[in-house]
Amino acid sequence: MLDAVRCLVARDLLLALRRKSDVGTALLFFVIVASLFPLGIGAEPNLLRAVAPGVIWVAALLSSMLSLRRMFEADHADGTLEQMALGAAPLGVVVAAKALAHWLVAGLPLVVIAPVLALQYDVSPSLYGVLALSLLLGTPVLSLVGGIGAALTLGLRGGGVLLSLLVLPLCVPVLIMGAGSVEMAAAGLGASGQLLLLAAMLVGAAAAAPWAIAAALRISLE
Amino acid sequence: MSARSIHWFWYASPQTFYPLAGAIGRLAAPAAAVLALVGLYIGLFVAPTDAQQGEAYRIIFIHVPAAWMSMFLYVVMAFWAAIGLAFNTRLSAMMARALAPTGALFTFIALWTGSLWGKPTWGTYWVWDARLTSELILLFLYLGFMALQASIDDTRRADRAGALLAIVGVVNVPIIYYSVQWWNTLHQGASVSLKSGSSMAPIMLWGMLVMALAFWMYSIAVAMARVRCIIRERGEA
Amino acid sequence: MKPRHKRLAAIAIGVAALGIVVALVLRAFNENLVFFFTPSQVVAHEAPEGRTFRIGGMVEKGSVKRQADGVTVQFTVTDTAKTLPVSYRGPLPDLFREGKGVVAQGKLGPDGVFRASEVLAKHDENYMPPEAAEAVKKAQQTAEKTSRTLAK
Amino acid sequence: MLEAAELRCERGGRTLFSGLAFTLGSGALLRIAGPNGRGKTSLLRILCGLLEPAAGEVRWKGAPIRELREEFARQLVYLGHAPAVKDDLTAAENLSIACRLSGFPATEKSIHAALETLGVPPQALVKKLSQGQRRRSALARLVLSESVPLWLLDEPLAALDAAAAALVTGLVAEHVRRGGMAAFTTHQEAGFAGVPVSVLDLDAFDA
Repeated sequence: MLDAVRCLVARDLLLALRRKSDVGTALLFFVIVASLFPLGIGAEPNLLRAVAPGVIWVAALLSSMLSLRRMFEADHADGTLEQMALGAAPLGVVVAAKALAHWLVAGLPLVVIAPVLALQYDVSPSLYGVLALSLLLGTPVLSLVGGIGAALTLGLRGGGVLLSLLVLPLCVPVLIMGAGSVEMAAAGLGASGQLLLLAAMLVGAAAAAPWAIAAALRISLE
Repeated sequence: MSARSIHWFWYASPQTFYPLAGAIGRLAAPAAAVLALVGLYIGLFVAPTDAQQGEAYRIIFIHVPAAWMSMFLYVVMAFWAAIGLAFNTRLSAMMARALAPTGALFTFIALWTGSLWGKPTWGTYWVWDARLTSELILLFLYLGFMALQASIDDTRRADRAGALLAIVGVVNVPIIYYSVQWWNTLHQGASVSLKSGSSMAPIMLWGMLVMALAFWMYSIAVAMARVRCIIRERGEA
Repeated sequence: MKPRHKRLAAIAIGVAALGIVVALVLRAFNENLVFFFTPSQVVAHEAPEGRTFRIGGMVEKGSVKRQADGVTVQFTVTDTAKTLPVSYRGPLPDLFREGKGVVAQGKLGPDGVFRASEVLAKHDENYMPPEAAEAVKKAQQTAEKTSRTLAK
Repeated sequence: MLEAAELRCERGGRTLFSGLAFTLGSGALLRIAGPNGRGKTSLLRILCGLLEPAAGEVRWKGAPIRELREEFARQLVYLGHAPAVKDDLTAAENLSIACRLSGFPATEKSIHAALETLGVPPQALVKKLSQGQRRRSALARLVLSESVPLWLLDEPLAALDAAAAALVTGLVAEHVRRGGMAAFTTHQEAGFAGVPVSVLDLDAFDA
């Protein structure tokens, strides 16, 4: 069972490595969206500092939406998804591995690059830690919850927009807590309350989402 | 299979449920109209002015029952969806599909009347506090459910995919309900609760309960009409 | 693994996850997660200084004073333990009353006065006709008097 | 032993077949026949558990496959319409991953041997291969699946030249002679080196 997880994660990372443009696009999207805000709302430093957590979090959310569709679509098109459903490992474990791989490819780079964007927004360096930690806890939840939407909209016409419509409302609590933690820290208050809630969401999503993704995939594969 | 169990599942089949749905609808629709008239009469003419809020409070006769129904209908919808998914019964999936638009309507009414109420009493149409935000998410969940079902051509897949989404979305309902207790929100607490009873004058409470009953009847009537349409659409009448 | 063992493992994971989630949520609720701060928290320097935040509490009775310019209002917000002076320029909501709930957004000035940019009235969940409200007030006053008498 | 009991299949509101029943014992080879759109692929997908039948059930050694799930999946090889190979991986990588996921890790040497048997260059990226070679690289799995009792093959001979088709029929015949079982769909008649083929005509179960 663990071998299947290792195998799938390694496979998806290898595929991402051979198709760097896919990974690059999502990351570039994140950077560009976050860079558009100062142009749109003006470069007043106080204003930028105030909106930075929200903007970076929204950009991260949109960027991981963008890459969600790829989680199962390609495997579905070439038939490998059926083989995974007929593999030796339970489908729940398989999709957990897929979500992990998605996060490693689409979520982790956002965590790494977020402090650079924070720099553009003149955010105090003392907040980089909280920002990165909140993204580290929050982005896996986006991959897990998003996986449910990706599985439900598999192969549908206009699935991309529908996927966002289904997943974004479910991700609102993550956004609120993620951006909230940075704001609390910026205000000099403890961010631990929000971070604990993010951790709770992560544990809950890690336990429940693979089951739901597997059920959704079975429905979509029929 | 014993005779009893056959009888029990008799109405689980769309063909046999179709006439029953018609009969229920014919009873519920006039009941809804009568109750709504009575409720509005109590609310607008009989119930006294509120000590704090004056006349503005009268919107509770629409707002509170609509908000109750918005959450309740979601739970009912998710319940039918789960039954359909677990036992593969076609009728339950149709019920879930029939309830969604009504639920979305009540969610919208709750948000809309709430903002009309918020302006004179709180001083703002909208604040991003936990109760209001989570109710807005509920509206998005209803819309997502309907959009997902509309975009899948195969009815079986549409029913099952929608069911899964409805079940996942159920986590939001307790968040809405308890948000006013968990956070310091601007929204006031519940006026009516099972534990501590009601903190309203009896006639106001009566008006609200009659309106709630009217909304129930309306939901039943509309759901039955819609489920009949779905049964015919799928050629199972 | 046999199906029975698998089911047991799944239940065990589910229960463990639920336990962790509940523990984390309970801990989180002991931290700051608030829509507004109470005057006690502000006085104890728990609220952010130099930034916009919200305060909530009751408008203290007899504290509302209108300045000579006619638009600036000063009042005190209390949570019965501590009080906080607030000043605000602008129209107040209808339900703004002495002795009633209020939520104000603004910044804390260096003089310890909260400069509100927005004032919202937070009403409670009680609905009753004016006569009943009067009766309740009287009953409360009687009860207070009685308790004061007893305290003496 | 694979057992199909009173299967009914509905797709898009239309009943494709109903009351379909058969058993597939050790050493049996079954050809599922019928014109396009009659439900050959759907039947194979029901047999491997990807598709839930509208009525009836499939049993493996007496137990319903719905309950066995991956226990059952470990006992079967299913090759569908799509070749199930990734364009950005080499043929050898694809095969190695497929074997690991189905719970039978294969050595590098045996993987290369299997691919060479079918005439596929192991180190070539799949996107550089022709359609026929892609199909062959998918079928190479059969060489490494001797120990898997049940083979379910959807159009295994499609897009293959005569030599490759002969190779595949040879593999299937050998598997059946060893005591394995196989079910496949195909349009063209094919000989299996003397192994008797029973035919399941879906037209007979027309609803």
